[in-house]
Order: sequence, then structure tokens, then C-alpha cells
Amino acid sequence: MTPAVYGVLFVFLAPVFGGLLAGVDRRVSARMQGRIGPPLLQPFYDLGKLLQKQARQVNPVVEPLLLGHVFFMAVSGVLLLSGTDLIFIAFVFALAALFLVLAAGSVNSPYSFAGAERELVVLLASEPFFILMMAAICKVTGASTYAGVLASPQLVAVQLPGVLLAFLLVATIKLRKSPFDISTSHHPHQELVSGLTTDMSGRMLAYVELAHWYESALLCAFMVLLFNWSVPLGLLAFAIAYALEVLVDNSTSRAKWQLVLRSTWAATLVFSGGNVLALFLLSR
Amino acid sequence: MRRTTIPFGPQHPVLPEPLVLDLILEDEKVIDAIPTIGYIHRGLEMMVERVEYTEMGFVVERICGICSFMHGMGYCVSLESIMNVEVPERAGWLRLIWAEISRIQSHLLWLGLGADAFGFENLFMHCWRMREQILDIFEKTTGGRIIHSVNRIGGVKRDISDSELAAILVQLQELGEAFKTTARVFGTDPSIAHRLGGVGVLSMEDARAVDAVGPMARASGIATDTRLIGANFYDRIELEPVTETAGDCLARVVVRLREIDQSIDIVRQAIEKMPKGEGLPLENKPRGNPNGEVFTRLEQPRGEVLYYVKANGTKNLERFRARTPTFANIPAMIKLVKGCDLADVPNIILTIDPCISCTER
Amino acid sequence: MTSLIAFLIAFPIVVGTILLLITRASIRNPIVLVASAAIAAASVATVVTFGNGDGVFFGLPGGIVPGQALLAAEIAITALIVVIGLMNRRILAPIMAIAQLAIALFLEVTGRMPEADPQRLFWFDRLSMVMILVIGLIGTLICVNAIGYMHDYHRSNPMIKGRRNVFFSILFIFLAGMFGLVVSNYLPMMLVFWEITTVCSFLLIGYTRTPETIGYAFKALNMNLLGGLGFGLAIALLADQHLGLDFAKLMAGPASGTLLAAVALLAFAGITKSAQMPFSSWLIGAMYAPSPTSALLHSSTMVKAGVFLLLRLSPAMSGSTVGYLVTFVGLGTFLFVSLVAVTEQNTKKVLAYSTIGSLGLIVGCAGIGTPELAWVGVMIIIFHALAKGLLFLVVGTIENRLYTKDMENFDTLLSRLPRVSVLALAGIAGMFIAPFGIVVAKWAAIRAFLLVPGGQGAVMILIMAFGSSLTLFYWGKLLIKVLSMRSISDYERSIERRISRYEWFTEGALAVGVIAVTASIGLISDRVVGPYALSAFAAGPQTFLNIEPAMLVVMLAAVLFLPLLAVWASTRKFDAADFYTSGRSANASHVMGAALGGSKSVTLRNYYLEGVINGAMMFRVGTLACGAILIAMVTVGMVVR
Amino acid sequence: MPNPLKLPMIPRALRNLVSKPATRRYPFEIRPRFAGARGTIEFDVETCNYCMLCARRCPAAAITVSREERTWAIEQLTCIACGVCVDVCSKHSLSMSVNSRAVHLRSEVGPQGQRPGHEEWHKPAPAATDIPAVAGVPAPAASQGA
Repeated sequence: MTPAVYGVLFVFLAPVFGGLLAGVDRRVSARMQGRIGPPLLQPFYDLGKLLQKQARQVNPVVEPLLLGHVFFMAVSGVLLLSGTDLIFIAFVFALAALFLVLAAGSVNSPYSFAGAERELVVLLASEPFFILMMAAICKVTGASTYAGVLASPQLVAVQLPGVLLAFLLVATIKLRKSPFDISTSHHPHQELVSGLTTDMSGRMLAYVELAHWYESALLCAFMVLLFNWSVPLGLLAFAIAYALEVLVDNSTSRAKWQLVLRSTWAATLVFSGGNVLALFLLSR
Repeated sequence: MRRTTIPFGPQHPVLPEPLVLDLILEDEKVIDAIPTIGYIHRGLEMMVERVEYTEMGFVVERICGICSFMHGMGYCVSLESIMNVEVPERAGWLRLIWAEISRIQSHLLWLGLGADAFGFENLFMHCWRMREQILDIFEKTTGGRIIHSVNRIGGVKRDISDSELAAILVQLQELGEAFKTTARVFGTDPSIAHRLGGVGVLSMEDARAVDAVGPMARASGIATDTRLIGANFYDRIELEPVTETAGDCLARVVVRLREIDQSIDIVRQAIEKMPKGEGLPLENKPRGNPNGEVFTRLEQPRGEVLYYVKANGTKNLERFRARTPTFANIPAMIKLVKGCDLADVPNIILTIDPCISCTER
Repeated sequence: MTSLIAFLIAFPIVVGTILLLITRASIRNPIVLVASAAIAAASVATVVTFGNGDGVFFGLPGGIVPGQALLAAEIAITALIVVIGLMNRRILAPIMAIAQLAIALFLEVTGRMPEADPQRLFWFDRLSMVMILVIGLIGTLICVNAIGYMHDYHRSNPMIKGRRNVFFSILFIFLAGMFGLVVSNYLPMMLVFWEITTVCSFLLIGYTRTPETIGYAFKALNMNLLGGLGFGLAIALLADQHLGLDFAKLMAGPASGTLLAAVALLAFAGITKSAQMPFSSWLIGAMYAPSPTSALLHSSTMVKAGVFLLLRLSPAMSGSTVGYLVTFVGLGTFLFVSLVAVTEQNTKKVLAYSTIGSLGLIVGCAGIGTPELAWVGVMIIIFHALAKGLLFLVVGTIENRLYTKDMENFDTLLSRLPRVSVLALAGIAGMFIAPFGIVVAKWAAIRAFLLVPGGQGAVMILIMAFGSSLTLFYWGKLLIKVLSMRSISDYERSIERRISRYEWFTEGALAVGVIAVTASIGLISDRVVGPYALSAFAAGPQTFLNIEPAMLVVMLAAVLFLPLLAVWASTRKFDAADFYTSGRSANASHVMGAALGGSKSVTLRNYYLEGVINGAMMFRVGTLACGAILIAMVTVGMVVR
Repeated sequence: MPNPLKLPMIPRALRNLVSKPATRRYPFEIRPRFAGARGTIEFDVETCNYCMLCARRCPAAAITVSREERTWAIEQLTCIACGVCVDVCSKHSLSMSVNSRAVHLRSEVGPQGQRPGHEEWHKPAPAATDIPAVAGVPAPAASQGA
């Protein structure tokens, strides 16, 4: 199959993957809390119900911006799999996330705005890592595309242990898991109500959910980049990483934004930065 | 310069109660907090004009869904002292036991809400799971999980058999043991220390200055506890107030954690000391209508509650007032909220264990 | 072509002189319009005539050598600085100006000054072509915009004495200086044009003549004269060692010895002019001038002269320690000003920090001296000039409508000034959103830094990663403010109608330019910037844009489609809901119930990361760090000799 | 500062993962109410003598009794299940079941605006001789709202 076909497949299969992942997540989280939990397909039922509901908006630009959020999340995956330069993907990924911030910010209401600002803070926290990770992967493998990295004889994770470690930390932000779920939370008992989704309902909320599923699939694809010997190996690594995330999610409270920013930057600087520095020094 | 205004409440999901605050923020630092009360005023005190004093106790119980037993008890104690009614001994001990179980229930509920506010869903589930078992005890013994309606002027409505009391004690002690692992999480988890440690510090002087009551005051090192005045059989219990010195949110959590153990011990002492046997008198019915006025103080889970009752010899009381512990702690809360982070606001608000519905009645 | 170049340099001076004498707006405005059109047309004509050749050299008709004329010009400039300095009781600027003149006089008197080759006075290649277009098109648009802006500016600032004849006069002379600078091949001639831009920017910054702006103007003058002194010393060094003053010959390849020392001094001059740390403060102070001044200084002139010089030096710095140190001055500036920008609330200052950061990137690219990074540098020059020119003009327009420069007061702009908002969105998007040119260039820069061997490469990539993310943060904040909406009153709706057609035209043209140039990025890379990079470094053929240009265009279309969708959506009826206020009352005008009764408007303030990033401290740290690197750079250049 | 990597909740979460959940599949699996739980008020119309004491003592004013029309009605949604009516009823017509009151839907509001949870009993009038004299009880209208 050509890379373009993978790209198209991503558009259709990533939501299925993300939704199932969310279903498993909710089930496992419930069991960790001693509850029975919802059916496995509950996220899909929820999405269906959200789409059926009356769509009420505070202003008319929210919907286009959220569509942009979904679209660019999907585009990031398509570009990644269809062989676009990895470092460029990091920028597109940030653009996709930015659309969510703008949608929430455009509402101009106290809670959505504070959520949007916090999302900007976590973008600021996570973005350096993704640029650095992509650059490091390119440096290690000498390739610049997804297929190229997968074809490389080097096992990236072995060369980039620090980046892998920082990835686990930063993925907590992107997967919206405690302790880093500061801009939104799956149940709204936080100081910002529902953070940046506070003023979104019905169809709007469905877009956010859908984009998050794409995002999860994208993170999985990133994990495959780190374990590039085979796709099943990458999937296994992602499953283990996700299980860890769920466990930590159920074992910590939500951090404050200052700690999120500081710890993520420190991890990026020390673990991935140190890793990249070593890589450059040794490859001389 | 422009600042963010966050309308915090009345219907904010992090608050179990309709507290109303305007938070003025820079970044997430709270520059100013403007509180107001009165959102949920229900006019319960006014109902003394319609409901006869014999039934008013059931209304008073509904001031709060958490300390409902203590509110009913406070009302009955007030009327008993106006009408000079002696409560039968077993009834008095039963009240004390129910009151302490209420305290356990209230603290567990609060710990769960606190955990939820700082984003620890799992811990919330664990606290509330144990609370469910306490509610089962209430349902078995009083017939109601939240509203018990067992207090009568002059005693209590229902008895608990000695064998059941023993079973309850065993159950409580087992729960207390099982809860130790959950309590350890509160005490040692680094993410909780990050959210609560050093947050909202109320010094002992400040606590005195703003007249904090209950666990709020005890967490700042003030050994105040209305139970120490000895009324309602507390004089026959060995009781040392639980105090902490740090005065921060974490200290207020720890005080309540320790009070759960303390209450279980008080229940044990009560069961040992109360008169045993079936068919002991439970109620000395009052005669006639009350005439006179009285203040009653009780130590509720949230702190000291104050009742004022004025009767004029008719079936309806002339005046009934309740000053709840939350009202006494609001000044402390506002003091602490100024200058903290937005993320600290729920924790600070919750650590006073606010019951705005009680405050506004 | 020679005549076109001569026209580009001489005509603005003539126009400037005429404008100085005209105080009536009804006469001035048509002159400004016609002259701007003529200059724009001439710059396009120059480029068209140039065709596809690599570098061409030419002289003045009849082989005239400007030797004495240059000296005369330099004396005139020095005299002007001395007079103004003494009038304002400032001593430093006159001293530096006299010192510089002394160097020139010394060389001239002792006969050490090498004569210019009459056939190689001017050097025109693709970099000059890019610069000519930037100056000729964007610069003139700013001049036209100033007609509308200055009218409103003086109406809303009645305390400031109107000297619009002087203002417009300087604008045009500034353009002439820039045109001369970017085509000069004889270094003393370049220095004269260099000083013309310095003096013009000084006069523009001090236009309002308040004590505050005079202070900032002198700060700019002092710093740029210090750079000019470095330039002069470089000429003296080259002359003393008989290396010649033919710029193209000197910069043909990696430099060493005395030449490298001269390159270090020239790089120092370039760094001062492009407002890199430790010399950033002059450009921040320039923010107090009227907005067209800022637009001109930031987009098409002044600071671009600095990076233009550094890009010219790039082949000579290639692979040397001096080059690496220049790179770190640039990248260090990029990182530190980005940190500062995150904590800044004044929109114009945010734009200024963003400019310094972007220039830092160009300086960083120039220092390494590889074709890939030279490509990145020129790309950033193009896209930055368009986007930043647009943004400053738009902010100026907003400022004259809302009477504020505070970013926080730009909220609900999409409702209040919808069309201006769309223009602002184009500018902001051009600065940091993915398919737009600057991001493409940043991405290419990271790719190129990956090839830098050793620990330096790792540090460069780290700086790029963090710097880019900080950029995302502060632009994101501004975007949120611009994109937010609420119901507005009829009065507020009427505000936008009072914007002059000059402003609509120029800002609209720039917005279209931002999009059009991004859409044709493949063409620009293949035809202009790519060949320039290859010829400057005499490198073998290679592609620079490692991405399908078509894909970028599709992405661009998507990004553009969404705002259009939003604008279309805003005209439609929708199922309106009130926003969440914890159960308080709220309405579409964004008024909500207050705690103590009554109501208050929703006020929201962006995060400035207080407690995590201290802007003032970052500025000091950056100034110290980059200053140290700069001193090291000059020292290394001198010592290696 | 405690060790940031030592999270005491982790063993607990893992143990929960493999042990039996504490929740029930509620609508399919319902825990029986405890004996003595206070639920809805049940009424035996046959034994009632319309003395109206229950209505007068009810703190929630949930009970309405009409002696003339011989009806006894309760608003189950207003009732606070305190049990006073059961205590005061001399005929033991009232009792308390352990079952909690049913959930009512808005759609159950009747065409005349009847409230859900409204339960009413009517006993046909017997021969006049059957009515025991209940002297001293005030007229029904006057007793309302006590």
C-alpha cells in the first residue's frame, strides 16, 4: 500500500481506535476505583447522543473553529502517515490544538477563557517536547518521514531513552490525564467547571471528543515512531504506556498550572534535551 | 489595569453548596474575593409560626442534609431545657452515638468532596464508599439514610438493641481499620501535598481574630471543642480535642481524618457506659407548652452550632434561630482566599466544610 | 537598469525634499500617493529588468567615482548629528559621529582609502532584488497608510505639534537610504547609506518631541552609531591591510585573518542595527513613535538592513567561530525576547519583541553560513516584512479607533471591528501558523540545525523548540482576544466606518500579499531564494523546500477557509445560548450578575505566567548573555587575526 | 516534600482492578430495604374516622382530610416521612412501608394540574347512624393549615 492509502485509512480508523481506547480507559478506570463502569462502547453512544442534541452556541464562530480543530487533528495524522516531514508534523499538531484554544477563547466567558488560557499553557509546556522529539528521531534515523523511520535499522527508543521518558510525561497532557488535566477534565468537578469545554454542548462537544480520539491515535503513531522495528511492538509499547497513564490518572490529584509548566519543561530540557545533546556529541 | 472576574457560584460544580463569590484574578492569583450570602434562603426559621413546637424538630432537621441528626438534637435539647424535661439515660446515650456516627459520615463525605475538588476521583470514590456503609447503619437504626427523624422532645423515638449496638461497633472499628489505607493516601501522597500543603495557612492568631470554629480552629492549633462543656453525656466520655498546628489545608484534612478515629472511640466508650437491656425508657413526654428562652451549643462536625429558642407559652414558638458553624467560618475563608491561586480556591472553600444551605436556612 | 537604480535612490530624496516644504495636506497627499506608486513601479521594473542573472555589478554613467561626494555626505550627516545632539544636550552621539568621521578623514587624508572600481560600485543579485521589492512595495504601502494614520493620530493627540511635512519627508529619504544600502558594493558608500537610515530612524522615533520619545530616539541613535563605528573600523581595518573595499569580492567565501576581524566588526554593526540583544532596547523604545514609523522600522527598513548585512556576511562567516558566536547572539536573542514577550501586555511591544525574535532567527541562520540557512534567512525576511508590516499598520488603525495599545482591550475585536480583525488575523497567522511562510522557514531551520555537528547543534535545536513554543503562546493570546465575540451597540458598530480608505487599501494589500506570497512559496523558493542561496555559497544544486508546495497551498486554503466560514457563520442565525456564569444572569453583551447585586461586564485578562517567567529579569539576563557572546565574538575576530 | 514518585494510591488502584466492584448494576440489581426503613405512608381507609389529627400535626402539610366529603389525601412528594401521622393516629389507619416513594415524571402531571404523588381515598357515606359523634373537633375548614 502507498503511504497515501495509510493516510486515508487514518481518517476512518483513528476515531474507531480512539473511541475504543476511551471505552477501555473508562472501564479500567472504573475498576481501579472499585466501580463496574460503563459498557465498552459507551464513548460511541455518548458521541451519538451529543450529535443528536440541540446545538446551542454562544457565538457563531465556535463551530467553524472546532471543525478546524477536528480537521487539523485528522490532517496531522494523514500527513504523518503519508510521508510528510516529521518536524513539520509537530507544527501542524500544534496548529490543531490551537484551534481548540481559539474556539474556547472566542466565547469570551470567564470559564471558557480561563480554560483556553490553561490549554495555551499546556501547549507551551508540551510543544517544545514534540519539536525536540521529532528532531531527535530524524537525527537518530537519518530519515525524515514516517516510512523512513520505520525502515531504519536503529531502534529509536534505545537511542532516545530520555525522549521516551519525557514522552510518557508529556503524553499525560495530551491524553488529558491527571495530574496534568488542568485545562479540562472528564468530570467537571474542578475550579474551571469543564475548563475550555464549559460553553460547548451537543454537536460542539462531539467535535471536541472526536478530535481527542484522533489525538490519541496520533500519540499512538508517535509511539510507533519510537519503537520503529515493528508496528505491533509500537502498539504494545503504547498499550503499556496508556495503562501507566490510566494508573497514574487514578492515583494522583490535579496539579496546578505552574507545576505542569515547570515539570514538563524540566523533563523536556533534562531528559530529552540531555538525550539530544548526548546524541550530537556522540555522533561527531 | 484589567483583571479577570470569575463568577464563582452559586451553581459551581466544585462547590457542594451555593456559595457566591466574585473572584478578581491576575493570571490565576486571586487579588480580591467578594462574597455574598442569601441565595438559597428557605425561611425555615419562619416556619415556627406555622408548625407547632412538637413537630418543628422535623423541620429543623432539614436545615442540613449532613448534620441533620445534630440539628434535630439541638432543637430538642433546647426545648428540653426550656421545659425542664429530663432525657432518659439510654436515650441520651443513643443520641450521643448517633451524633458521633453523624460526625464520621460528615467527615467522610467532606473528605470525598475535597478529593474531588483537587481532582482525585479515586480517593473520592473510596471515601464515599465507606460513607455508604455508615449510611446503611443509619438506615438500619433510624429508618432514614439522611433525615433520621428519631429525635423527640424528651428523648428518642427508636431504640437500638444491645446486640445490634455491638455489631455496629465492630463494623465501625473494621471500617476504621480499612480506612487507614485511604487516610494514609491523604497524608503521604505527593500530589496532594502539592495541592494542600502550605495552601491557605491560617495562623493561630488569625484563627482567633476571625473566630474560626470547629476543625478549622483546631487545625490552627486552638483546642476548642464544644463537646468539652460536657452537656449531653459528653462529660462521661474521655475526650481530647484533635489539634494540628500547621493551619493549612492539609492540617484541616488531617484533623478530620483523626476525628474519624476519635468518634469511633467515643462510640465504643458510649456503648460500654450506657445502661443495657430491653425496654428501657426512651422518652419523657413534655407536658403543656414551653415558655422562656434558651441558648444551646453543640459541636457539629463542622464546628460549633448555636441555637436560640424563645417560647411564649403557645403551641408555636416565638423565635427560633440557628447560627451554623459555616457562618462563623466564612470570614476565615475570605481571608484565606485573597492572595491564593484560583486552583487553591476550591480547596480553601472546602476545608471550612461549607454548608451554605445551613447558613442561609 | 542602472538608471532605475539611480532613480530609486535619487527620486525619494527629491520627493522628500519637496514634501519638507509642503505643509498643506491637500497638496501633500497626492504627491505621496503618486511618488509611492512611482517608487513601487520602479522597484518592480528593476526586478523585471534584472531577469534571471546571478550577481551583476555596475557603476555610474561615465565611470564617475563618488569619492569626495561620500566624504561630503558623511560630513553633512555628522554635522546634523552634532547640531541635534548639542541642541538636546546629548554628548555621546556627537562624539561617536565625530569619531566615525575622523576615521574616514584619516583614511582619506593619509591616502589609505582604496578607490572604488567605477564598474563595481553597485551589486545587484537576488538578495538585493528581494530587498528592493520589500522596500519598494511594503515601504511605499506604509507611506500611503501614514496619510490616513497621521490624520487620525493628530486628531486624537492634539497635544502633539503637527510636523507632518517633516514626517513624510523623512519617510521617503529613509526609503532612498535603504535602496542605496541594499545595492552598494563599495563599503564606504554603503556606510553612508547605513548612517542615513540611522539618522532617519532617529528623527522618526523622536517625531513627537516629548521628553520620553527624545530619550528613546537618542538611545536608538547611540546604539546605531556604535554599530556604525564598528562599520567604520572594519573599513579602516580592510583599508589598512590593503584588502580592498569591494564587498562582493570580500564576501565570496569563508574569511580568515584580518578579513575575519573585519567581518566580526561588520557583524557587530549588523547586530546593533537588527536590534539584537544587548541592543534590543532601542527598538522597544521606538514603539512610542507613531505606528507607521514602527511599521517601517520593523518590516521593510532599518532592522532589515542589519540582517541584510549579516546575510551578506554569511558566506564569509561560514564555519568560523565568529559565525557560531553570531548565531548564538541571534538564537539567544530569539529565546530571551520570546520569554519577555510572553509577559508583555502592550501589543506594540509584543510585536516589537516578536520582530527582534524573528530577526534573531535570521541572524542565527546567517552566522552558520550554509545555503540551507541562508535560504531560511531570506524566507523569514520576506514573510516577516509582509506580516509584521501589516500587523503594525493594523494595530495603528485599532489604536486610533479604540484609543488603546493594551492587548487586553482588544477583546471582542471580531465583533467591534470585524474587517480590521480579519486583517489582523491574516497578519497574526502569517507570523506563527503552520502553512504560513515563517513556520515553514522555522521548520527548515530546525532541519538545517540538525546537520550542525557537535553540541552546538543540540543547543540550537533546543532553542528553536522552546522559542517556537513561546511564540505560539503569545500569538495565541492575541488571537484569542481578536477572535472573541459579543453583542455590540450601534455606536460601537459605527466605529469601523471611520477608517480612511488609505488604511483599508494598504492593509488589505498587505493581507493579500501575506496570503499570496505564502501560496507561491514554491515558486519563490525555486526562482529567487533557492538560486540566491546556491550562488552565494557556490553550492551544487539542491532543493530547499522539502515538502510538496501543493500540500502547503491546500493547508493554506484550509486555514483560510475556516475564518471565511466563521465570517459567513457570523451573518447567519444560530441557536444562541448564554455563556456559563455559575448560575448568575448573563446576556449577549457579556454583562453578568455580580456578587453584591447589580451587574458587571465580563472582564478577562490573559495569563502572563507570573511567578514562572519574570520578563524584566529575562531581558536583563538575555542582554548580559548575548552581550558576553558579542564581546567574545569581536574579541575572537580580533585575536584570531 | 514527599517523594514525587511514590504514589500511595497505586497499590490500592491495582488491588481494586482485580477485586470485586463495590457498585451494583442498579436497575437490574436492587438491594432490599432494611426492616424499619422509613418509606411511603400507607393508609387504610376502612378504619379512618376522619379525626384530622394527622393533617393537623403533619409538619409538611402533606395530608388533607375532608370530613364532609369523607376523603383522605396525601401528597407523597411533599411528605417528609417523619412518621408523626403514624404516631398520632388513634385508629392505626396509617402505617409506614419500607419502600421508598416512586419516581414521578413531569409527564405525569394531570390535565387539571394534579400533582404526581397525589393519593386520595374516598369512603362512601354510610347510614347517618353509623357516624360516631366526634364532638369537639372543629369544622374541617377551620382545621386546615394548622
